[in-house]
Amino acid sequence: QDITVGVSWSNFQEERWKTDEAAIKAALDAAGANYISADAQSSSSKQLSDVESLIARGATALIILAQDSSAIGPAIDAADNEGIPVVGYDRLIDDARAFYLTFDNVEVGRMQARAVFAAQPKGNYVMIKGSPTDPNADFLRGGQQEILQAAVDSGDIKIVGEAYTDGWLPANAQRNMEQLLTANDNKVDAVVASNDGTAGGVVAALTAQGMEGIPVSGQDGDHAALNRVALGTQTVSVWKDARDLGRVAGEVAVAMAKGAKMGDVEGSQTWTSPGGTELTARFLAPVPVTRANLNAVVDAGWIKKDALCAGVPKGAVEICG
Amino acid sequence: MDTQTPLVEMQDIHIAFGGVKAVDGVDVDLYPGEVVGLLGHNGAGKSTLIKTLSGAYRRDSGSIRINGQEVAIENPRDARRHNIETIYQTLALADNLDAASNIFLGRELVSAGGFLDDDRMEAETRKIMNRLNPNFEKFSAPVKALSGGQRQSVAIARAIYFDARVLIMDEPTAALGPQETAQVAELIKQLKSEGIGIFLISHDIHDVFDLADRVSVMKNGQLVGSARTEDVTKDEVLGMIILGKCPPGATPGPGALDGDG
Amino acid sequence: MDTQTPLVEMQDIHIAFGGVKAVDGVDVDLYPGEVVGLLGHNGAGKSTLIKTLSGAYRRDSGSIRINGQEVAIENPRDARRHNIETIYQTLALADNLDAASNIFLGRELVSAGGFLDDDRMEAETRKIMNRLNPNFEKFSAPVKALSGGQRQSVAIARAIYFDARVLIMDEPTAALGPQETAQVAELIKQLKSEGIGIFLISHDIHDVFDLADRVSVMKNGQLVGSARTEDVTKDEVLGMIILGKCPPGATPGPGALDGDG
Amino acid sequence: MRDTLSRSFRTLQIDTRLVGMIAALLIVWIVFDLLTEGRFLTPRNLFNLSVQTASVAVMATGMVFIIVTRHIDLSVGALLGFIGMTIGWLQAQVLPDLLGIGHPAIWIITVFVGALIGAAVGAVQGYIIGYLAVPAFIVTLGGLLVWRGAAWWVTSGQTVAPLDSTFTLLGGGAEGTLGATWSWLLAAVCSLAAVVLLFLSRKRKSDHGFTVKPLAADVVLAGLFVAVIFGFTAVMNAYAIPSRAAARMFEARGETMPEGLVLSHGIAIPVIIVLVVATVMTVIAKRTRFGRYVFATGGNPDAAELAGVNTKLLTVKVFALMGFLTAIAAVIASARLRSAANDLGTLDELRVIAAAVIGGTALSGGIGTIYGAILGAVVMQSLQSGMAMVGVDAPLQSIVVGVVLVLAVLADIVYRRRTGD
Amino acid sequence: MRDTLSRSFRTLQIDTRLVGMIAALLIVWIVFDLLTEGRFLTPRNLFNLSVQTASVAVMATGMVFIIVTRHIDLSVGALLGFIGMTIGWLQAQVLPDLLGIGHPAIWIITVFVGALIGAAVGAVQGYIIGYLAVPAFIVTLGGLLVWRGAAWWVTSGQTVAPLDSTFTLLGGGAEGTLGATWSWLLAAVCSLAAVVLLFLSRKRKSDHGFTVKPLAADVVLAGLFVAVIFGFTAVMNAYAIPSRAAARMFEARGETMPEGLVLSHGIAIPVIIVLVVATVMTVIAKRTRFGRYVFATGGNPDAAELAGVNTKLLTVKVFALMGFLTAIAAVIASARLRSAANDLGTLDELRVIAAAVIGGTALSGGIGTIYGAILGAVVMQSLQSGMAMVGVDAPLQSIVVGVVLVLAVLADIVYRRRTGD
Ligand SMILES: Nc1ncnc2c1ncn2[C@@H]1O[C@H](COP(=O)(O)OP(=O)(O)OP(=O)(O)O)[C@@H](O)[C@H]1O
Ligand SMILES: Nc1ncnc2c1ncn2[C@@H]1O[C@H](COP(=O)(O)OP(=O)(O)OP(=O)(O)O)[C@@H](O)[C@H]1O
Ligand SMILES: O[C@@H]1[C@@H](O)[C@H](O)OC[C@H]1O
Ligand SMILES: [Mg+2]
Ligand SMILES: [Mg+2]
Repeated sequence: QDITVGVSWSNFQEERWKTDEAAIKAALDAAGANYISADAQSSSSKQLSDVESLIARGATALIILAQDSSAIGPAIDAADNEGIPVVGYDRLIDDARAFYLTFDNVEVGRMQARAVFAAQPKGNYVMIKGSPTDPNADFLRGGQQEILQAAVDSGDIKIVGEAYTDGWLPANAQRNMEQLLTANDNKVDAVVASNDGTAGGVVAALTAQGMEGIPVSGQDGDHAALNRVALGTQTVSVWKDARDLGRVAGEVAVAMAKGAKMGDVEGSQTWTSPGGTELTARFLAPVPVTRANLNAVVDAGWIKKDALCAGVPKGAVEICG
Repeated sequence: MDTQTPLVEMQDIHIAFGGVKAVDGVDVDLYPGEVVGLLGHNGAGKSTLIKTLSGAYRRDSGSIRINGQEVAIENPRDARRHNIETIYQTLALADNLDAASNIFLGRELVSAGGFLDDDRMEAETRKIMNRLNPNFEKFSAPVKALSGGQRQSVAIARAIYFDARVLIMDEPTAALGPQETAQVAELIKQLKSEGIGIFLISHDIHDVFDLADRVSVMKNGQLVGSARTEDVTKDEVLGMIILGKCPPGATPGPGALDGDG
Repeated sequence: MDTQTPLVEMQDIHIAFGGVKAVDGVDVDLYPGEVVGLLGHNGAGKSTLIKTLSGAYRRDSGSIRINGQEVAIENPRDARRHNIETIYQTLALADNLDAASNIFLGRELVSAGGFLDDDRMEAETRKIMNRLNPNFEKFSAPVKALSGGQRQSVAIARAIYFDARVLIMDEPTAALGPQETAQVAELIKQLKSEGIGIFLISHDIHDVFDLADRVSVMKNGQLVGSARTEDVTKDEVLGMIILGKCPPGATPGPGALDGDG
Repeated sequence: MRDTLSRSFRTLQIDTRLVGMIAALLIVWIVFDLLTEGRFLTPRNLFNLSVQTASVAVMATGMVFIIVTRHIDLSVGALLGFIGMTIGWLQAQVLPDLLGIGHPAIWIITVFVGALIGAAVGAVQGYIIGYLAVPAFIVTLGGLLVWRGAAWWVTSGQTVAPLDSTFTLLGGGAEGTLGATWSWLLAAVCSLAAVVLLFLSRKRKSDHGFTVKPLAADVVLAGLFVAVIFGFTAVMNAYAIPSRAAARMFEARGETMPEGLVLSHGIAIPVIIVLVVATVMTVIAKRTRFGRYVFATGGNPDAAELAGVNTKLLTVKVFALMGFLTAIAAVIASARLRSAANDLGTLDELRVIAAAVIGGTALSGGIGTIYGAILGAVVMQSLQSGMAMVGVDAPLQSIVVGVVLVLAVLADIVYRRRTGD
Repeated sequence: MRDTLSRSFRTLQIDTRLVGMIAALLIVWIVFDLLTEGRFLTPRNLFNLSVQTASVAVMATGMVFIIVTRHIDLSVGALLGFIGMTIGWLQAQVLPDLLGIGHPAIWIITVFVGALIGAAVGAVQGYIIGYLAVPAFIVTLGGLLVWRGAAWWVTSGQTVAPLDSTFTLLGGGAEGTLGATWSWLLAAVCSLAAVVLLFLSRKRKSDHGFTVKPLAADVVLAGLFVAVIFGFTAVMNAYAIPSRAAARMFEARGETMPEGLVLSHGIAIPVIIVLVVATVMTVIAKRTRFGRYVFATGGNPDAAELAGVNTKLLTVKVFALMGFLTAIAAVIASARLRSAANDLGTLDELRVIAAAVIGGTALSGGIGTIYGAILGAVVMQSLQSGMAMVGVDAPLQSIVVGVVLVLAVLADIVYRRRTGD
């Protein structure tokens, strides 16, 4: 029988999801399954409508990138009513009926802090958080705090400023950074920024003060950010190789559509969510990309060498020559 | 007539717009069944004065008495409560509504359940418009589709339908044709005979002499004087309007040219 | 006069608003130095007719000739290009601008660099207003702070300042005081003597007889008839307006009551 | 042909604009049905559509009054978010502690408090607009910022879930519907009411001696009403509840589902709410003083004031009503999602305004209808759902919606110009 | 005291509204300075503020014309995003392939193309508004949806960076400033121009025989102008370029920085752009036919049309101008971020409208000033930056901005009522 996998995206406006989509499509093609999708444009209500419509269009398995993990319940019900298996993609769906496939966001936060902390174990830290309306922003911030807590307690690290970034907008991150620099007379030694877009705003603010080069974190492996890593203006971009995630998601969805049990999925484990739900999950390892391992992104074909190395002086980074 | 309590007494009315004294200490009064013509050059303050009575403007100072009782007129609703009806120079109709809705605006007829009774309002409108302007036929069109004069008929109908005790007419016939003007004159005489007091603002001095019992003339926001129409000539009144010269037949006000000036 | 080419010939003008035939096949003409009075009941179609000449409305059909040449008048700019100036019944002033800006609107005086020369415009305005309304003083206030009559003076000033060949006046004195009205009458006579053709719409039949050489009377969008004022009496014209009855001294139009009807 | 049509419309005294809008909607539906190979016009999708439209439709009826009085309300989306968060927090974190989880009064208290907040916030905004004369655009733009910020503060950004189980019925879904029997009953009652009202009005007019349209016309009209009502009900009843969901419903009651039983969805509760709101709002607009004053004020605010309408107070009332309806919409939206997130209602202000305007409400004031706004909401939602179904990319979706919005209003303007309205 | 003050203002013929706005701004500044222990009113922060304001300020001047003609433009933020993406893509991915990386013509071509797109898009929107009579609210709401969607399409959502290095100078930053010497020179030229213009106008008035204000008054006014210009320049020059940034600048030129040298920032290039735009727009508003027609049309569109103004074409021009200014703002915004993302400019439409309205532009049309809009932008930005500095959370920031917006307009309304304007 025909397999149709419906994918409900939370928001396609951001850079990374196009890659996820290509990977899912490739995996489905390989399995001879159809791909249908919908984009909720950052609205949990629209996402519910989207899922209803994907089901109406004959999806036999669903992959859901939840806009809001707590608000996705009715969509899972709708799928469950029709006996359609669900893969929770990237963001947690706190429901045992969904298979959880992700890079752990708290872990991403930890990796960001770890890389920055390694480069700058002492001094004044600024925390540039994500959008106040995105629950992920607080997960990330939580992971960051775990790593820094000991150093904060010992007084090695002082968090001298902290700001949410409305809508994850780089321009807002830039303004917040400028103001925090002014407020601290530039006495800032490291910045933990929660994604690559905000890191871009932070670096622009630092550059105006001649402070580019102090440790700055990010995530997503945005091309502009990886270029900054090569240039030395950003320390780390936690790279969630969307192609792996997408490929695995496609494979799992097809398997489940064919009737496989969640527990039979390769690499799956039982995991208890922060909310106390027992989930069947599979975690992929995010890769913190720093100057030391930039070849990983090129080798993986994630970014072309000339895009990565644009403007990088000779001899600065190995891979750029 | 003078021994009666006046229907309306306006005393020492002042109103200014950001520095400009539009009305500057004016006294006028009006008795039941009387028509008082308000005259004056353009910008003399006539419209502004009567708007303080109709509630459209709030006066800065001065007092208004109705039947000898001091009243507070803060808004058009207060004026209506004292049965003061006004036909504004600018008509003031809701362009998107039909004639009936405009006539009954603010005083709609309702059925038992408290819901609007549009059918009855239309029926009443047909009656009254028939009397005022027999040519009028556009009952279900919004009034924006009416000509200037048709609109004026609607505005007049609105003011007289409800039992007014005081009627203010600010150039009611300016846009009307000769037939309609004659009808309005007829109407004024009839309302007068029913004991209603009327303030009539008009630039047509012939009309005013035909209809008014007394005239009050304003100049630059002040009263030049008041007179019974039988005590003065048209030319004397013209002199009051243009030169501010108060003739012997009139009671001079603070705006009168004093002495030989 | 009849042997001359007319300044304006409007032929078989039609215009309807979503079904309502406001003007329905009207012919009128105007010679240099002539005043033609347009009369008719409220809603007869007078304002609508002249708006097709001033470019405010686009006619549905019919032709307009200026000096014998057929012209296309699609908008107010076209009319101005033919030196047709209009004083609208609703005045049409930009309330937030001062008198000078309104008078020169669309035809501003500019300095060498192409920039507005506000000072010269104000100076000119002072001159012309002095002639029209000597009491006028509010030169730097926005016109919304003016009284009805003051605004009318500004509208008149605007129409006559630029060398008009055809002047359309839609009830120009409706809001004016006696003195101002007299001044406008003076003005009309003077403009006439300068060879300007004037369409005068007014409800004041006395005024019209004083000023107009001919009258054209409309009823329900059609022409009842046209006549030289010397050939008809006021009562006959009133009959045309009210009953649509064309007297012997007038040339009947399609809107005339025919036969004994 | 065209002439015969328009003549018969005139005889029936049917609003040709309404007919045009319905025709446009049908075209949109048919196009999507072709593009989705017959999946769009299924009972299931139409049911979904009806529920998806509900929240915006409720607000759009209030927006008609706002726009008719020459105002605008940019704050409804943010206010929906704030009210959604507040009532979510109330029923999930406050009331269960006081009353016990699942207490039957929870949903009532919640809805009541929500409505109160909505009306109060609306009244405050209306006061600033009406009495302090600050333009509505500014006040509600400020409101947008304030209430979106406030929505975050209720729980410091945390999404509230799960909501009270009775409350969530108000959002539709398999359990939140009338089922077949009650749906038929409702259809019968509505049909009867429509026919009776039609003929009562006919009688009243002829009693006053006005000319009435031919009896046949009224009979045809009544037939049309009844057909539409029953047709809609039939479609909703044709959508069966999936067997697993039905089984769950029986389980919840401690019964087991009889083998082979097929339950119908019937009309969803949010749709009933929309119908009630639409009816009440239409009566207010057409048959009450308040409604008349709303339209008079929209036509000429000064004239209305001089005619004795307290336009300031009216503004307060109109905005309070809008706030109240926003609260109802917040109930529907959060109940449907069974959770409340602080970004609930983001951009809804634009959807609601678009619905009202596509439905023929003129931004210049004085003109607008309730049924138009609801049809407008259905059109917008059909476009969005249809494009999602066809799989149009989101950026392209937003482009299409933008273009359609402009085209819809343009069509309306051309129509009005033609008919000289 | 109050009387003496207002009397001396009257003698100087100074706009008391302007004085009020400046006073409000100073209060905001002083409060933040106290809250940040003197860090707000430092040359550094004032420099930041001036650059942060630039993009919104440029658009706000165009929005004044839009609002004065009784329209609104909700599309500017999205259009900024679209133009930003397009010019980013052009200079980072197209032109380098054609001309070679770092070619000096890249930034010129880029800006030119951006301006062209902006003006063209604006003109199209203006055409639909002016000639097809669709309300601006609808057309630009549609535009918002369309251009935000289009911004995504340019690079399928990829952020473009790095941008051309000459281009990024237009965004300010350590290199994108005039430096001390040029700043002083500019100040001198501006002062001279202001004084000359003041006395020329005086002469023209007295030539016409109008009464002019006392000579002393004009002298004081001229002194004030010069003091403000030089004061501003001195503050900008007092902000030294951080030594590392200065060293980098020398490095780039292949030199090494002399020991102990302190370079000044001086006036930033985006600020110069704002000054040029403001001057040109003020001249347009006050001294050209186009500007006069904009205000006349705002005061009474019918009257303007009857007076021979082609109001339809005027609408096209006003929107094309807005589009052009949006392009300039897009250049500043993307150059400042040194990258272009498809979400650039999100919500800027609200900031821009708020700036214009806080600056005294009346939504009812016919009233507004360019300097007011720029002051409004500075007030808004001061609030946002100040709160970011104090560490106020984003949700609370949005609440404060919302409240201030309403209060500012309320104050303006009360002021106008007092003075009878
Ligand atoms: N709303 C207003 N704002 C400012 N000034 C006003 C306002 N209304 C009237 N004025 C001024 O007040 C004065 C009196 O105006 P008003 O309209 O009462 O005159 P009027 O006697 O009715 O004149 P007209 O015969 O022309 O109608 C005028 O100088 C006018 O400029
Ligand atoms: N914009 C419009 N839309 C619809 N109908 C209109 C419009 N303007 C005028 N009419 C109708 O056209 C007819 C002629 O109106 P018009 O204003 O030309 O009359 P008029 O002769 O100038 O009357 P008055 O003496 O009252 O000014 C009237 O029946 C009026 O209802
Ligand atoms: O990857 C990030 C995602 O986790 C967050 O939710 O939204 C911003 C993205 O950058
Ligand atoms: Mg008056
Ligand atoms: Mg007329």
